[in-house]
Amino acid sequence: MDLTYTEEEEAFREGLRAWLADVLPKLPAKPAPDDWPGRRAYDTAWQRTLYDAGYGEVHWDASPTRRLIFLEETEKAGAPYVGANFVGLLHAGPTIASEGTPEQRARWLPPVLRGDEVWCQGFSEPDAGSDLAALRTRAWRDGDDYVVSGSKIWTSHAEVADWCELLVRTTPVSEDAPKHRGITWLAMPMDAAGITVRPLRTLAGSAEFAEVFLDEVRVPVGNRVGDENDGWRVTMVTLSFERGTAFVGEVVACRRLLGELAREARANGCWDDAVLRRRLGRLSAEFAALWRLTQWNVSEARRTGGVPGTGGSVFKLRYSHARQELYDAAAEVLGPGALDLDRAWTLERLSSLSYTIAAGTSQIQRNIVAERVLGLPKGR
Amino acid sequence: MDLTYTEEEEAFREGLRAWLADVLPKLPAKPAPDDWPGRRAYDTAWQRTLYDAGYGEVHWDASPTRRLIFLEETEKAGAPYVGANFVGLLHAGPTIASEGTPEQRARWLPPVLRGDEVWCQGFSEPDAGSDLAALRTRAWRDGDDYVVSGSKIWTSHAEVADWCELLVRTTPVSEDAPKHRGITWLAMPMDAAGITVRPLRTLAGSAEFAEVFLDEVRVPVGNRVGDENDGWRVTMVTLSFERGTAFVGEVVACRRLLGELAREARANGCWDDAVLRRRLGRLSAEFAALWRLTQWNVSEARRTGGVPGTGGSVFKLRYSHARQELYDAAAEVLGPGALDLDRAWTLERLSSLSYTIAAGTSQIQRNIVAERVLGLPKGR
Amino acid sequence: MSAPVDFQLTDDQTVLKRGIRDVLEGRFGRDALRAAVDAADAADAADAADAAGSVDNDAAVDARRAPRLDRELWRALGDAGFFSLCVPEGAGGVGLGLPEAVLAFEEAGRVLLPGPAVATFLAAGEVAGAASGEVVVTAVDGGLVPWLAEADVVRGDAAGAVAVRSVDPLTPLHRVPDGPQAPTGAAHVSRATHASRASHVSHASHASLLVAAEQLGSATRTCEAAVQYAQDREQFGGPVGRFQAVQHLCADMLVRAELARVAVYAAAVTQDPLEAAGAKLLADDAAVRNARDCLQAHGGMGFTWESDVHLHLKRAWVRAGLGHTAARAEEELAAAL
Amino acid sequence: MSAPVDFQLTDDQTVLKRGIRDVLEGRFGRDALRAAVDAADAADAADAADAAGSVDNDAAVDARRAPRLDRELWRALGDAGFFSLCVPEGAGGVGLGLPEAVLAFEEAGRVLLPGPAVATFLAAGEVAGAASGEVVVTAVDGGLVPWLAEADVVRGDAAGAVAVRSVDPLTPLHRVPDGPQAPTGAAHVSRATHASRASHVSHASHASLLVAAEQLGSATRTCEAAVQYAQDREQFGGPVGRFQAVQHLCADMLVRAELARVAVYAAAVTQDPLEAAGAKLLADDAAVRNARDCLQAHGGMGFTWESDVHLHLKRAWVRAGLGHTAARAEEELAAAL
Repeated sequence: MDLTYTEEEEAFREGLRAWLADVLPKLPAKPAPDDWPGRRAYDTAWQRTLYDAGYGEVHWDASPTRRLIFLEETEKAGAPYVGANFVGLLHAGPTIASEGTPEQRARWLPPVLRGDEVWCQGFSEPDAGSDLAALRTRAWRDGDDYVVSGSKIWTSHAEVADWCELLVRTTPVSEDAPKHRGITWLAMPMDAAGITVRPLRTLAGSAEFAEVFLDEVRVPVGNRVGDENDGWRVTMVTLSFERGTAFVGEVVACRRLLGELAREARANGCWDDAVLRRRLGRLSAEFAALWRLTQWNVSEARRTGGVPGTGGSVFKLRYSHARQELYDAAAEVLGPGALDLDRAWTLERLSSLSYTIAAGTSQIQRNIVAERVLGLPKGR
Repeated sequence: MDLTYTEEEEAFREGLRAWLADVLPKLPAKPAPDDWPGRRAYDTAWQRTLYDAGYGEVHWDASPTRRLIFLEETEKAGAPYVGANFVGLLHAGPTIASEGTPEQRARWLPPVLRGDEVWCQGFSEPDAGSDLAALRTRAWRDGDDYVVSGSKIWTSHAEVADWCELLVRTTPVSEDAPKHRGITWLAMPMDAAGITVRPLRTLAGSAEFAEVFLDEVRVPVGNRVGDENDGWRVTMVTLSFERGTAFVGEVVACRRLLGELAREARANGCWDDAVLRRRLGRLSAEFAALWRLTQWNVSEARRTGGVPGTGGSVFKLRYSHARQELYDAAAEVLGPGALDLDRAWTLERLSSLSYTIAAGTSQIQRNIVAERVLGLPKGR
Repeated sequence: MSAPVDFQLTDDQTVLKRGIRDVLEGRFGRDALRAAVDAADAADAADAADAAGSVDNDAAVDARRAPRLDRELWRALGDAGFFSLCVPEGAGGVGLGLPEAVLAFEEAGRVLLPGPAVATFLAAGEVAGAASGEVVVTAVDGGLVPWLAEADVVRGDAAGAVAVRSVDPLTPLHRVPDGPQAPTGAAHVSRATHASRASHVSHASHASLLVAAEQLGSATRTCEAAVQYAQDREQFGGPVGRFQAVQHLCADMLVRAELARVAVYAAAVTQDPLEAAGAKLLADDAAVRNARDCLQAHGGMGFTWESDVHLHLKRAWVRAGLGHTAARAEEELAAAL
Repeated sequence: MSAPVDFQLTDDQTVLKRGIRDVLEGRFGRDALRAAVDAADAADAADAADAAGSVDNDAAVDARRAPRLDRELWRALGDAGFFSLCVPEGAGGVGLGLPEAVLAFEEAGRVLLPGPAVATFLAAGEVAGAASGEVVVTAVDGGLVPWLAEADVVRGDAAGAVAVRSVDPLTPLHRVPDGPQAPTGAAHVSRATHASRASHVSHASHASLLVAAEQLGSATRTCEAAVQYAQDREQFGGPVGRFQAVQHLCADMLVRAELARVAVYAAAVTQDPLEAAGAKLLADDAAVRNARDCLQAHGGMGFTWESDVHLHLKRAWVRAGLGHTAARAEEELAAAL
């Protein structure tokens, strides 16, 4: 067990810090939350800046420790988030890198790294949430194209994306073809005819997501990654990636938020409330441990040579609840201020309500832990 | 909604209080916990005293409010518990009263009321806990007898009981005879040949329960209550009775315990700990509400003219957890004293560990609430 | 022979509760609720546009267009006797008691009725016009004032109150900066009649209890909504309500709601301030946690603006800050042990 | 190229952990555990008989026959290098670090090893004979002294200590009445060498961490036991482990244990006192709550004396009172925010 960094890693960290200190003050003002073209431009410009400085590929770096350092330092320095580049860098990109042909990798990966192209994700459907494999969006072959009809939901950046990593059903569910078979992974150009994007407003009042309606959209067969009907396996590569390192920055952020909360509590007098103070102390232990769990999972993933496995479910289960508890504690510290949408905490608290639902509800995560990690019999 | 008592009820309460004040000081010393004959003698003598004073039938009183007052006042006055008379008065007795023939009622009920005979319960089996209907103890007809072989577990007072209300399987489980059918209710004399009682020690170190082994025990057919193979229905009468008013005294006891705990906390200084103080305050609200829920359920039962229904599951779910939380809070108040078996709290805390398990685990209770009260589809 | 303790709704109470539900659902059903949310939303958007175009000063913030109170609905409730339920018949009221009041407020909480109903109800018989719904009364409560801009009468000292962008789209809020955290409806009574000290205590206690009744209504509603969704929503080849995880979530919601119910009803019958504090504690818990669990049961669908779950959660948060907070209730209950 | 951050057990550590598990399971497997419980039980029964036959005085209470420490086991552990794991090789020890120590204590917690192992371990190199297991060392800790009657050396001021009938049959306890609640292994060192102040702090922190490691071992074991039982126990026509309610109980147990694991391991690597306090907090929680959930998963069977679940729960309760209590850990962590 080793938590010290090598000289190389420390050098990487120092270089990154110096670079961030130089480049962050020069960034333009952040665009408004509902200015989607502005957000795309801001986020892709940041990715281009990273690329030019040699950090463009850091999410795909062979060294998970460097990824960890990158996420830690950028969060601490207040650098922009991955934003509109999220799907390209952390979902579609890794999938194409792992499962695509050399031609596909050459076509799609460099524009993602340079911040030239933005991807969105078309997985969830209104009737296939937790049960993703029950998706119904159909695709049938017509010459060199797939023709796709159906609808997708919870698609971020759909308004400004160039590509959509799309899961479609190419073989209807039957006795011979259970639902996990018969799914195919396609890269759909978002400017194709027949695509309608409708913003989806969340309880936080914002339109972070969209619904995407597909009416006989033509996608070239060459845009398929992996074999026809093998899309579930292809997708799983992406999903376990998502549950692995995707939260590193967020744990760092939570530890920062906890510090801010303690400062606010000391300032407004509620630090004298032992109930609250001890609650913050406990959360501090939780997030410290979650940070260690991230390092543990990353170290394990490197050892097994692959993407993080089921350890991600353990992490996500605890993290999502701990972060909600953090905002509940924040509400106690803020008192009536917790009802004020002009306090950033309030909007973040609302957003945090999705943490135990999105990317697999806590109930689904517990099933995964019970069956895949603990080896309990298939649930009923 | 009315929480005032009638003049009659108040008169009953006053009379009971006066009688308790007179009779309780004259009681002999309590026997040691492992002195089973002594406990039987003490408990049955108390029932005889109640009987002679006209309170013997109070548990079967048509007025649930009088039952409530009786349980409240006896608990407050520190009167003996129902003890060895529990099964006779609250399980087997009501079952026989409801389902027995006139001859059976005449034979078995008066000795219970007079404290002459003690009953125990032979329901649970090592392999049929939560799934009670899966019981395997077999009985087959031989002339005018049933011949019974098998084993029972969690039987209180088995060493000193005269009778055992026994559930046996008279028809093997099959396609035509699902497990809930084929069960029969028998009154087994505990002095019959072939019965072996082995004390069962609990984690609290005491032997409150026993295992009962049955090796070709002969039980007259006339001891059957209800029809052959109809024992499950017969039993359900008893079980819903158990979940209804059985906890009245315990809620009163918890409110007394909470007061004692507050006194101890004030004396030992930990009342200054806001975390603990507020925890006790919350528990006070919980037990006050549980007391009201008891009154609500009893009032409802009287209105519907029957035994308490599924409201008992709601009560038991919250009560069993709240009582465990009470002992957890007590452990905080006692500090190192919580590790001392000479403090009564410690043994009670250990006993309370069974509350979320015995008479239907919390998991089973939630299933009952979900399916029978909320109407959710049969679980899987 | 007189009646034994009967802690159940009387037939009259059942009829009353049903009648109030009919009035509320008729006047403020789901369509009206969503229309009110849309209107509040449009006002908020207009404010945001204003704010973007102006320097940030207090006057601008104060000018924020809050959701409009539906005066017609308010008068209709007055006509139905909602506000005058506990006003003596001799004074033109319905002449019923606190138990009937909690049943009415339970129904109000169920439909997420907007407006300072508790303050107006408690002012009926003291503030002219409150009973009929002509005059809208609000109160300073724990540093917050709901519906300040819309109210005709404000009880308590709202001097220096600053508008807050409220998390609940249907409850505009002002904060009274650094003021003493006066209990609801108590202390300084301005633009209204003065009342005795004992009346203040019972005002405060009744206010907490009526807010608790609203929380109870909301907790019951979100429990029902979760059960309904669990029956309708199909995943993995059948309704999600057949999964134990969902079943147990719903069962725990029912337990919370039922415990809050008996606490609220009993406190209304006994009028014991401690029972009222306990009822508020349990009802806050039930409303907030049931809304959370309801959202969880709904999965992604509960996270959308179009779902009503978040409206219940946000209102429950606001109500938890009115009357007895959890800390205050716990301390009062502990002190009495 | 040097190795990157590798927060996983090294091959050597895996071998060491496996080796310690083999020694412990060989020397103190389930049969030995139950034999020790039976022996303690018989002693307790004899005490009870004595007490019944005598007037109740302190001398009688003090004379209670505590469970005997298995000196042979203790020496065998000494021979295996258990107590001298962190003693420098030059001083005759194994020369390993705190990370290896927490692995060893995790295994000790797993098998419910009786005896003041933490105090003896921390005394190795300071108290002659401790490293070899010849001399048994205990310490006054938060008003409690485990194994006082059996220990050869007591660290801290145990004057006036009174025997307690311990809830854990395998941990005899004395209480030091009204004494200052000295942190483990610190402050007054009697019958032993004195150490520097800095060493006291790290002693206290290390003691908490090693107790936390024991809690981790217990939490892991009870999680495994619950899973095993859920696979074996059949109800309603199949293993109960196929029910979501049981699955989710077990999943939450694993999450607690794994969070405690990384906290304990990381604190051992960094030797940061705050991380040690946090590790104790999470490990206490994991051990106590996993034992409770394990009992729940076992149903009635877990409530019997014959089941080992209660031994884990009782020991977890004792350990939660040693070293950092939850309140102390939370306050220290909060103060550092």
